[in-house]
Amino acid sequence: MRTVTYTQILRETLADALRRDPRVFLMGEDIGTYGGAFGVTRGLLQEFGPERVRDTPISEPAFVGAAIGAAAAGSRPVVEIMFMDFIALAADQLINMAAKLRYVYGVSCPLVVRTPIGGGRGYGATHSQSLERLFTGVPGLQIVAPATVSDASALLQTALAGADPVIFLEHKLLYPLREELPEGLPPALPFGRARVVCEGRRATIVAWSGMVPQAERAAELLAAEGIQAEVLDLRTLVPLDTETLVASARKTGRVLVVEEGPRTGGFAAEVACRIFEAAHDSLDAPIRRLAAPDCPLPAARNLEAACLPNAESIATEVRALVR
Amino acid sequence: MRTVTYTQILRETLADALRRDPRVFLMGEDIGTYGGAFGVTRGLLQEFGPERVRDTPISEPAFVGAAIGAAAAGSRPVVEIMFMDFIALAADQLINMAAKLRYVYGVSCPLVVRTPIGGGRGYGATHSQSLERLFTGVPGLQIVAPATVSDASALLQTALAGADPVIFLEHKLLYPLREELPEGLPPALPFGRARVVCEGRRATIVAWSGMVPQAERAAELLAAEGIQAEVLDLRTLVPLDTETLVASARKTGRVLVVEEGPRTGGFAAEVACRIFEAAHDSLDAPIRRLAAPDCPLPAARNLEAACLPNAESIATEVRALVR
Amino acid sequence: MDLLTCHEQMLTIRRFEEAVERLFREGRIGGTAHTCIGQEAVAVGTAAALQPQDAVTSTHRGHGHFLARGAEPGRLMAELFGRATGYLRGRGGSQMMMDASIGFYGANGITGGSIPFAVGLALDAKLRGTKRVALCFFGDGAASQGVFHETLNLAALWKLPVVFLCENNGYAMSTTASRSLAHPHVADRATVYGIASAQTDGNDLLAVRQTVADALDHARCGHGPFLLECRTYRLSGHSRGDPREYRARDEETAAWQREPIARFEAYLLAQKLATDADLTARHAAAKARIEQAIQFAEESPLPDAASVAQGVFA
Amino acid sequence: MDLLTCHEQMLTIRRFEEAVERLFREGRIGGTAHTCIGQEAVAVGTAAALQPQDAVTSTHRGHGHFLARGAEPGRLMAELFGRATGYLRGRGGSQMMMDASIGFYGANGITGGSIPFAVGLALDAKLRGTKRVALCFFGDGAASQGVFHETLNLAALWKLPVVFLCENNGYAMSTTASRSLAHPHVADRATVYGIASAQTDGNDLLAVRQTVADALDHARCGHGPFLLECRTYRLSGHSRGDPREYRARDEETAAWQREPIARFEAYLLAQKLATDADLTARHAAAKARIEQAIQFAEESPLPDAASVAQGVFA
Ligand SMILES: Cc1ncc(C[n+]2csc(CCOP(=O)(O)OP(=O)(O)O)c2C)c(N)n1
Ligand SMILES: Cc1ncc(C[n+]2csc(CCOP(=O)(O)OP(=O)(O)O)c2C)c(N)n1
Ligand SMILES: [Mg+2]
Ligand SMILES: [Mg+2]
Repeated sequence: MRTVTYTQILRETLADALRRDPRVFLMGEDIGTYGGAFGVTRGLLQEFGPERVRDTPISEPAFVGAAIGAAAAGSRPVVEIMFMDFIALAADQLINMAAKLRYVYGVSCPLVVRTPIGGGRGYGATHSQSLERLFTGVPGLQIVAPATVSDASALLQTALAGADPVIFLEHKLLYPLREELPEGLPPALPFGRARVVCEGRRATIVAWSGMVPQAERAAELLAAEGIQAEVLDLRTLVPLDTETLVASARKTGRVLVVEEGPRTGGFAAEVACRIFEAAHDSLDAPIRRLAAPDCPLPAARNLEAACLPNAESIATEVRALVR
Repeated sequence: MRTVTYTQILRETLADALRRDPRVFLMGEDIGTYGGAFGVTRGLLQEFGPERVRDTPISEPAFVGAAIGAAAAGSRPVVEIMFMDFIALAADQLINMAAKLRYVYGVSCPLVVRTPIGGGRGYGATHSQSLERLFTGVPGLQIVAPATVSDASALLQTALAGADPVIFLEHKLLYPLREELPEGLPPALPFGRARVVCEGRRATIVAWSGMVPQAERAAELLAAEGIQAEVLDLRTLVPLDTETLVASARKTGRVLVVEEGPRTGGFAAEVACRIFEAAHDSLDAPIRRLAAPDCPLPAARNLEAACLPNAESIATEVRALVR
Repeated sequence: MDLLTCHEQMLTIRRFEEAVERLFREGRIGGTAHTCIGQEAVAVGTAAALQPQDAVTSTHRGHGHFLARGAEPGRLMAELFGRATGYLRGRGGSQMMMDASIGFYGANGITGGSIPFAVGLALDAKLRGTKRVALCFFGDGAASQGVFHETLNLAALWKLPVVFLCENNGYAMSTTASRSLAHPHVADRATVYGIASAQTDGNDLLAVRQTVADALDHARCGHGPFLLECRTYRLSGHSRGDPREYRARDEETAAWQREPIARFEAYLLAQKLATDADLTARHAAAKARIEQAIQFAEESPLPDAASVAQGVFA
Repeated sequence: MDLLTCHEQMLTIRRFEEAVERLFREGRIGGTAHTCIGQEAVAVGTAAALQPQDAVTSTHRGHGHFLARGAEPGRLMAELFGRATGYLRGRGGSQMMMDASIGFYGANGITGGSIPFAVGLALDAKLRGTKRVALCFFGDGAASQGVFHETLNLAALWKLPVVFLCENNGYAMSTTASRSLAHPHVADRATVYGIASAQTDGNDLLAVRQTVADALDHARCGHGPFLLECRTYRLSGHSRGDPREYRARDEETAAWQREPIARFEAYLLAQKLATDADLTARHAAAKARIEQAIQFAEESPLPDAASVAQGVFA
C-alpha cells in the first residue's frame, strides 16, 4: 500500500496511457515545464517529450478543435483546459463538432478533455465555475466527475480507452486528497455506475465531484445525531446511473441532491426528475435541491463561503427533510 | 385591426426602438440588405442606415463581445445570431462577461441577443438546436421565448428597455405566425409572467416557444375527448414564473412539461423541480417530461419528425397522465 | 486525375448542383443546401492534385468538394433526399457529410468549424509519421472567424502538414469580401505567421491543380503549412431560394463569362484534347449520371425512424 | 501627468505589487493575483497620455493599469483583502476590477476577453460622437486568441477609435512568446488588416508616453485603430507562488538591469529634474502610501454575506 493524491494518480494514469498507447498525447496550456496550473502533468514532458506533451498557445477553440480532428483520425488526445470557465471558448467545437461526430458523421472521437472545476479558493467569478451544465444537455458528450483518488484513475482509464468524447471534471479542492492504495493503478470502472459512499435508511444525499466529501462529512454529523443518511456519488453525470438513484430513493423515501453551481438550470434538476419520475410513489417528502444561490461566485472568502454548499448546510437540509 | 406576422412585429418593434432611442443599434451577419436569414430586419437598413443596422463579418465572439462593451458604455445594442447553434461561439463572452457585469463589476449591460431556435425545417444537427440550456443556468442572463405575435413585441420592448442582458429566442416555425392586432405595438409585458393559454382542470401542459402551438393543438385534441387541459406558456425562462406554474399544478394535480430539445439536461427538469418542490402534496401523478430523445437532431424529415414532440405526442402523454 | 476526368468531374458537379436547385424549386427535397456553381474548378483542380492518403475538410458548400474527392452522386443525392442510402443515412443532410474512407472529413454547418479539425488531422499525421497532408477548404467569410487565426498560428508553430485553401468567391452570404475583410487578400495573412502562401485564379482548373500540387508538396516535405487563395465567384445564390438582391445581375452576367467549365472546354478544344462531339457526348453523359442519381435517391427507402435515437455513443 | 507624477505612480505600483506578493506569502490575503513588477512604465506611460474621457480595458494583470488610471491604492488593496470597501465590495478580487467613473473598464480573468469589449467601447464612442478613444491592454499570450484577430478586423473595417496595446512581456505563464507566437512581432499583425502600428521599448516611460499619445491622436482624429506593441519583461512570477522553473535566474538578473524605475530615475537625475534626496523622499512616501492602503484594507469590514445573492439584475 502507499499514499497517493488525486493529482498524483491522474498523473500516473496519464503516464501509463502514454507508455502503453502510442496514439495518446496530451495538449494544453503550460502542461509541459510548468506541469499545468494544478501540477497534474508535472514531469510528463521530461519522460514523453514535447511532441506528446504539447504546450499550446492560448487558443482554446483551435486546440480543442485540433484535438477533435486528431481523434477522428485515430489519435487519442487528452486536452487540458486550465480552468473549466475557459471551456466556454471551445463550446462550439465541443457542441457542434465533437458531440455530432458519431451520431451524424458515423466517426469515432476518442477525445478526453480534462478540466478543473469549482470554487473554494477565492479565485473569483471566472475561475471558479462548475460548468458541467453547459454540456450535460448535449447528447454525444460524456461527463465524468470522480470524487475519490481511485475513481479518478479508474474513470480516467475508461475515458482513455473509450471511443467517444469525455469531459473529465476535476474539482480543485480534490487535488490534494489522499488515499491508501496498492501499487499500480486501480482497475478501470465503467461509466454509468454511481457509488454508494455510505449506506443509510433515513435519507439519500446525492452529490458529485467536490460536493461528495461535503456530503460524507454531513452524513457523519447526521449519524452523530442518529440520522443514518445514505450518500451516493454519481461518478458520471452522463451516462447517469438512474437505477442506483431510484433504488436508494425507494429505500429512504427522502432525497437531497447537492450541487455546487447555482440552483437554477443545474444538473441537480435532472437528477431529481429521474428520481421522481421513477420513484414518485415511494417518496415521503419532496426531493430537495441544495445548491449555490443564483449569482456569480464572488471572490471574497466570506462571500464565497456564503454561496457554496458544505457539510453543515447539507446536514441542515437533511434535518429538514427527515423532520 | 390588422393581420401581423411574428416576423413583422419583431421588425416593427425594432424600428420603433431605433426611432425613439438613439442609443439603440442592430448588429449581426447579413442583417442589412439581406434582412437577416429569416427576414426580420428587412428594410431597416434603408430607414436607419449602415451605422445603426450594422452588417458584421462572421465573427460571433467579436461582435457579441463588442456589443457587450458598447452596452456597458451606454449604447443599447441588439445583436442577431443567425442560428442559435452559432451562439456557442460567443458563449465565453456571454457567460464570462455579460453575465458578470452587473453582479461583479456593478455595471449595466442593456444587451439584447436575438436568435432563432428549433427544428422542423430539416436544417440538420447544427442549424436546429434549442440551446437555451446553455444559458438558463448562468445567473445574470435573462432568457425570453415568446410564442405569440403580440408577446414577441411585448417582451422585446421590455428587453429593449431593460438594463441587463437578454437572450431572446425566436422559434423558426413561429416567424410566419399571424395574429389580428390593433395598429401600433401591443403594450410591453414584464418578464417573469407565464401566460395561461387555455384553462383546464384535468392536467397542466407547460411549454415555451415553438412547443406552445403544439401544446395548444394537443389541448384541442384532448378537449374533443373530454379532457380539459390547461396550457401554460412560460414566456420567460429566466426569470421563471414559479407562482403561476405552482397554482396550475395545485389546481390540476397533473403536469406535463414539454421541451423541444433533448430530454437530459434540459430546462424542463428545472420547471418540473420548481413545481414539485412547491406543490408535491397536490400532485396526483408524477410530473412528466416530454422532450426529444437524447441525440442530435437528424436532417431527414422523417427522422426529425420522429424526434420532435408534437400535438399528437403531447396528447398521448396527457392521456397517460390522467389515466 | 487526367484532364478529361477533370472535365467529367466538373460537369458532374455542375449538373448535380443545377439538379439540386431544381429539386428544391419543385419541392422534391427539403431542408437547405448551398450549391457551388461557378466554383467547380477549385474543387476538381484540388482533387486532381491530392493523393489518396490525403485528408480534406470542407464547408457548408461541400457537394463539389465531396464529388471531386470521389463521392457517388447517387448516395450524395440520397442524403439530400433524406434516404437510408445517403452517405449518412439521412442524419447529415447537405451541410454535414463525411466519408473518411475516401479521405473526406466533412462538410460542416459551422462556418470555419472545420479549420482546426483539419489541423488536427495534420497533427495526427505528423505524430504517426504518415505521409498524409490535410487540406482545408474555407471561404472568404470564414477567414473572419478567430479560429482561423488561431489555427494558422498553431499550424505554423508546429510545422504541420496542412494546406489552407481559401475559396474566395467574393461573398459571404450577402456580404462582399470587401465588407468582411479589412484587407482583401486572404493569402497575405500568411506573412504574419511566417507561412508560405500563394494566390491563384480559381476558375482556371490547370492553375488550381498546379498550385495545389505545389502547396501539397511543400507541406508533405515537412516545410509546414501553406495558405492558398483561389479567387472565384459563386454564380449560385448563397442558398436555395436566395433572391440575390445584394448584387446586380450585370455583375453576374460578367462573371458567367469567366466561368470555369466553358473556359476549360475552350482549352481542351484548342489543345485538340477533345472535339465538339466529345464534349457534347460528355455533357449528355453527365446529365444521365445525375438523372440516375436522382432516380437512385428517389427510389431509396426512408431511414428507419424507430432507431433514430441510436448510435450516439459507441 | 507630469514627469514627477509619473515617477510617483511607478513607485506606487512597484510598492503595491511587492506588498501583494508579501501579503500572499504571509497568508494575509487569499485567492490569486498577478503582479506587474517590471512593467510599470507601460501602465504609467499610457495613463500619462490618456485623456480623462478615454476608456481603458485591462487584463488579469491589472493592478498597475488601474492605479495609473487613478485608482485609490486603499480601495484596490481592500478588494484583494475581500473587504466591503474594495472597488467591487469583494465580489471581484484581483482579476476583476472596474471603475467606469474613471474610465477604467475592467480587468478580466479571461485572457483576451476584454479585447472585443474595448472595441465595443470605441463603437459606442463613434456612434455617439464623443471624442473618446478606447485603449485595450493585452498580453503577448492573448495575441493567440482568435477574438484578437476578429477584433482587429472589425475595428479596421469600421475605423473605430481604439488603440490595441500589446504588453509583450515575453511570457504567457511559462510559455515564451516565441513558443506561442509563430511570428514574434505582434505589431506586425496590423499590416494584414491595414492598421497603423508601432513598436516601442516598454521599459522607457518617455517612449511609451510619446508613442501612446501618437496612437491616441491617430485614433481620435478618425484614422481608425492603432496597434502598439510595448516590449517589456515580467520580473514577477506569473502569479503568486510561481517558482519560475521555466526560466533561468540569469535571465532575470539581466532583465533587472533594464527595469524601468531605476532607468527613469537616472533620467530625472541627469536632467536635474530631481535630486537624490528627492528620490529618497519619494520612495519613503510611496512606501507609506502602501502601508496606509494595507491598513485601510485590514481595518475595513467584511462585505455583508447576507446580501450575497443580491444585485444579479437591476
Ligand atoms: C458560425 C456560423 N456563422 C454563420 C453561419 C451562417 N452562414 C452560413 S454560410 C455563411 C457565409 C459563408 O461565407 P464563406 O465562408 O465565404 O463561404 P461561401 O458561402 O461563400 O461558400 C454564413 C454567414 C454559419 N453557418 N456558421
Ligand atoms: C481564456 C483563458 N485561457 C487561459 C487562461 C489562464 N491564463 C491566465 S494569464 C495567462 C497568460 C497570459 O499571458 P499574456 O497574455 O502574455 O499576459 P501576461 O500574463 O504576460 O501579463 C494564462 C494562460 C485564462 N485566464 N483565460
Ligand atoms: Mg465566400
Ligand atoms: Mg505576457
